[in-house]
Amino acid sequence: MNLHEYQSKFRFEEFGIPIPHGKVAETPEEARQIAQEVGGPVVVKAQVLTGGRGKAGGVKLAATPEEAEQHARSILGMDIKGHIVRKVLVDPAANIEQEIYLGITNDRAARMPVIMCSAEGGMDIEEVNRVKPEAIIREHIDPLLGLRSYQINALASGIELPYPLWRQFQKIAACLYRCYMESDATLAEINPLIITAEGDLLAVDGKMSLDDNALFRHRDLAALRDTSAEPAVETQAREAGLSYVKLDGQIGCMVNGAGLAMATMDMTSIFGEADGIGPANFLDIGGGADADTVAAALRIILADPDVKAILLNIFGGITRCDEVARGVIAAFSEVHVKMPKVVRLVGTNEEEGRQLLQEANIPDMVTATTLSEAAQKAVAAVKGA
Amino acid sequence: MNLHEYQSKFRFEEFGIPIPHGKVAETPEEARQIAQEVGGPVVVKAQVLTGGRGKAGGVKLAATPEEAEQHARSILGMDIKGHIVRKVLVDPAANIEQEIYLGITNDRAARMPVIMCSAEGGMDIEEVNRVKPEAIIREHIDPLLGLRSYQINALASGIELPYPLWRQFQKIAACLYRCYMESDATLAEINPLIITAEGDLLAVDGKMSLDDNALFRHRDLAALRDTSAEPAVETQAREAGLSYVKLDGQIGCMVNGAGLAMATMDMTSIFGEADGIGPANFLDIGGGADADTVAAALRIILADPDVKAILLNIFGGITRCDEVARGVIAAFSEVHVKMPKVVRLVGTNEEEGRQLLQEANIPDMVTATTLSEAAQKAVAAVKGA
Amino acid sequence: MAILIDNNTRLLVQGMTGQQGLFHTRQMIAYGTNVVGGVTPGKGGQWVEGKPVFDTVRRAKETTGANASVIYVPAPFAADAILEAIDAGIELIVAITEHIPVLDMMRVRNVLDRSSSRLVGPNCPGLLTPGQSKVGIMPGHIAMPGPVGVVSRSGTLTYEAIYALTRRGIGQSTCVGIGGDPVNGTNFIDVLQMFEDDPDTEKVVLIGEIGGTDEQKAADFIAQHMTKPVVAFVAGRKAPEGRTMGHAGAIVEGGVGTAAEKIARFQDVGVRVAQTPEEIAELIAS
Amino acid sequence: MAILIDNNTRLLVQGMTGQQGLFHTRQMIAYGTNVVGGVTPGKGGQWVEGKPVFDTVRRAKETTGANASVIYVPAPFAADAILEAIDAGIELIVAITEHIPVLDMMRVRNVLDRSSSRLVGPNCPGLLTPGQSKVGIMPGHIAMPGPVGVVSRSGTLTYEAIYALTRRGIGQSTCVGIGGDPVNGTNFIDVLQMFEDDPDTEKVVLIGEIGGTDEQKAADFIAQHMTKPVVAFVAGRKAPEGRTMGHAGAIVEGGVGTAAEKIARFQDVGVRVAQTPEEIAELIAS
Repeated sequence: MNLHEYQSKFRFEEFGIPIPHGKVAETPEEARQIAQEVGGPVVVKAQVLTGGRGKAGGVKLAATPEEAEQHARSILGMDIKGHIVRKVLVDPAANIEQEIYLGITNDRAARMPVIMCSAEGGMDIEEVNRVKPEAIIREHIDPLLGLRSYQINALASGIELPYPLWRQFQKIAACLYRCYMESDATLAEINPLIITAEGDLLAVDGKMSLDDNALFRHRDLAALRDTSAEPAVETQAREAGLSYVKLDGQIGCMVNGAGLAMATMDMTSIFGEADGIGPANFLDIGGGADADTVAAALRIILADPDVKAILLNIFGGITRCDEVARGVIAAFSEVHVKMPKVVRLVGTNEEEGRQLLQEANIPDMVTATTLSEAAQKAVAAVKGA
Repeated sequence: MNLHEYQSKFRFEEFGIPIPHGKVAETPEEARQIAQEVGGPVVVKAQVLTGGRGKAGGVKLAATPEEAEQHARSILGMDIKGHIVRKVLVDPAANIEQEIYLGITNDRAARMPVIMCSAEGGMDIEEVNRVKPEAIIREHIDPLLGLRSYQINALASGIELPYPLWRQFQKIAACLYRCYMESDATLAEINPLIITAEGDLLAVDGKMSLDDNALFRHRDLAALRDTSAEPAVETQAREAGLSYVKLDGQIGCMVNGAGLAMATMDMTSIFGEADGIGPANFLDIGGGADADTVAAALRIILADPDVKAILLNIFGGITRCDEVARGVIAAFSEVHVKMPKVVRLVGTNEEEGRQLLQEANIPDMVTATTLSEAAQKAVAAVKGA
Repeated sequence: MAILIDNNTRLLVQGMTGQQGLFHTRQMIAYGTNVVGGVTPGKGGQWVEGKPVFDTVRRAKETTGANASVIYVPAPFAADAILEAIDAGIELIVAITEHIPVLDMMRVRNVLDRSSSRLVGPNCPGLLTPGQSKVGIMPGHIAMPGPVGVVSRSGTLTYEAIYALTRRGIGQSTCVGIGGDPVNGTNFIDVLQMFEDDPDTEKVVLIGEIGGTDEQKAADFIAQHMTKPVVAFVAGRKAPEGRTMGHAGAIVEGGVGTAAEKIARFQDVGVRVAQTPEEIAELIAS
Repeated sequence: MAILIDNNTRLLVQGMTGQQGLFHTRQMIAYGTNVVGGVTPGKGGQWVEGKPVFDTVRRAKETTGANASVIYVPAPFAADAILEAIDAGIELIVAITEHIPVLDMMRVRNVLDRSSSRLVGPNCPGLLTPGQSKVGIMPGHIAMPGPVGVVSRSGTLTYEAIYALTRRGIGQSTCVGIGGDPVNGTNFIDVLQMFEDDPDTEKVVLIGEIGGTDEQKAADFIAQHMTKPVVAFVAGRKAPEGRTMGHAGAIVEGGVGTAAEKIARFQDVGVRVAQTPEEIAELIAS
């Protein structure tokens, strides 16, 4: 789960990191009022969960409250890479002497968090990594020991930060780490962390991503999720505990397990390639899915107008085939679907599952034994439709 | 540094441990008022930094506010093992079903904290350890990993705590550990932690000791020190950064380093034994002591009326002999002392130190080369005095 | 002989009294696994499916002599359960639980590296040595004893591979699901080494997927240390970049971790790569 | 040969620019110690006493090839300094700083146990190999080269022992102050083993004190593993129970850790125990 800039920065501030004292506006009038309160020039910034807002004209400097209102009017409602801007952050403009990058993420290979710092702030860190990797100073953090003061010194030394700023930098890095750990974040970055003309450090832009698996212990953070920005099916899928990714084919796939869902995606793609047929989605109903989950998954697939056939591929381990069958029957009795359905049920309680499906007598349903067979039948069904 | 019961419990409460909602009184009238606010029977408890207050009559149950006032009147001003009672805690009386012990301390041999729990609450844990060691359940805590939930389960299981209380117990133990670590404690104990008739857990008595070396990062805790209860010389010694222990002999010792101070104490004791002569104190001026520290140390020694001779034993490593000499000269020029002085200066800058002392021409001073010689001369001086 | 589990495995079930735990305890017992007890804090002293339940793993181990543990504890408590098993000195710990927070697993991994326990998982289907012992959630009836070792990052794809082998009459020595989480206990290389050393294993099936570089490292290991033939399958050939495919481990980031890259590395070192799950069995047979 | 430090010791000074650090850096250089540089965060690039100063230990080690480090950093920052030296892979770390919080040292100890570094101290006078190298704060002029190893929990008592030996014309191989803190890096047994293995050491002096059980463990070790004669001295024979004598380690708790107990254990295993510091030299000479 990603946080908006303003959410990330407000979270940073809770942990003691200095940020510009701006506010969020949802209307141009609010933006004007905030600019008035702030006094002096402000920056009006689109709050969207995607990059590239600067190039899209989503960040503008305003000298007066009137100008702030005008900018907010032009930015609010803007479409940036499919995301509609519904909020702007109005921040006091800072006098920037230098821009620094400071971020923490998980290094999966090293199995520990890593803090990264670069004097090339403002740029995308992945871009810096490509162009000038030696400009990034990295320190791996033992998660049991925490970020140590000497490691922060190594960062400061590495980017040749002027010594009078080291004390502030120590505090900001330590606070960012605490924020990262106590939020169960997978990314917490300040970009840029600026040196102001007044000789202070200030986090003028920020970004946080959180571990969805850890949201159970962060109800306050979970409540920050902005579902207005994402497609409705993604919200539905998440709330049903499903993993769903929209693709551009015609076969609606419902599978248990990420690996098998990927293989199903691969197989339909490969067998359908010659005819321009492929998977309409990746959908993993997870382990131990019950009837309700399966019904919810089917509803999501059926909501996609591109879907011309359904492929249900269940290999039961923790998932019991009879439960899946019950879900399928419930879903089909709720929504009437004319399209062809290919069903493959193997594994725990497969006999009971097949029995149930047979008794339900669902129209246009064929069964398959192997994955290849199931994928081929689904492709054929789309061709024949 | 030890905290009073009320200070420990209020600290526990900050970390989420349930305690009786009592208050501290310094006068009988205050005690009456608190009892009135609390309503119902109360316990009036002497706040002293020593054990055995119960036997001494320092803890009394009062049915009415009037009775609370009477008890407070009798307890306030009481002398318990040399400690004058200046405060009482007035707590609502609890309905006790069972008493549990729960405490954390450092296990030096294992080099990690250990949490201990026993169904024999209310008793002194060292007494339980002597009489019935198997009644104490212990879990060592990896300081990097923290106290784990499963370890708390092991304690609950070990003392056969009724299952409905496990959730509360989990929280209390986890909070106690956080309190311990975030206070840099060397002891944090709840004794007893009671099961009330209402089926809740409640910390009715508590005790904390803090690591003096870590007080620099706990200014709020350092401010809790109650110097009214300790001898003035101990306060003076601590404030001057000295380690001072009063003994019952006649030779005032000033030494640098704990080991050498102990050896000096041993030598004077051994050489003086036949004549009933021995050290008046243990006093370690520490490493790198400067003139001010030495002067402060000398003042503390001279304040002791039992002292008949002074033995100054300095072996300079980090402590420089010339610095020590300057301190000695400063102290003697301030306070005129008629008694004999034995001085031994060896180590870093010993020549300069001896030179300075010689030039100062301090009366009744003799020098020594070895520790045995110095101790023998000091004993002889007391005999001759 | 097989690897990791066999007839000598004495299994504890952590979270035995929960719904999943109970269901799979019955399945494991039915398969013939020697389940010696369960652990559920607060339920110590009860009996479930004829097995004693304990409050703590340490007590359970002392009483039953267990040498392995399987964890069905819900995600919020699962890291603690793993740490408890490590602390109690359980030799083999199999964590089925999915959705454990990654920072929890980083802490676990840190402790694990200092211990003598082996962790398989989390977010894995467990282990199956056909005819001897089943630890986890694999459907036992699709497997049969034989000479092929199976190791996989994916749960249900493991079943596909076993299913395909069994349908062709090829049995398995041990099937190991290592799980799809980015931070876990046992990786491909660990298991490949065990199969290489196991006299009962003649050939190996490896099931990989997109994300990370574990398959590339496995390819290097195979080239340098394996004498037994390996057949691989890699899921996610058609996965779009930057989208997480079902679990945190399966994501192609900045062009790194693609199926094409992994397949190429396998082929470079002489590992044959199957195009469909069914082809796995064909390549093993040939 | 000596132990721990000699002519090949290339020393970093952490906290070189502080008052104590600077004073003792000069003393060490004057003694002949090969000080190769210093570390003070934020002062990297400066030169002090003709030695380069670095911001971090890692950089200092890379540049100077240091293999040892001595720490004069104030207590609030000392644990971090030790961890930095461990992280940088410094082989020998000598921490002079006293008053480090005990929880800090427990964390350090935990990390140290997983590393290949050796820590001596904290709260110790350091090491002295007469005529070769001096690391710490021992007054070098009281020592002379020779065949006796000295190991001690007490700072100034170490000097007493050295002083007594030298006055009798007996030189020292290496003098090691292990420090008086309850949680530290190196204990008696570690050093006794090194002296046992060192061909330049013929006899050993051990200086103990009240508190804990390290002397008892040393006695057991001597009985089982030492062939070289050991003379001991134990401070605090007249210490009252329950009062801390100067530092957290020196306290007799509930009758445990008394000098009498320790002396008896030494005598039981044939270690001669001196009554005065001067007697140490007499017993060694005899």
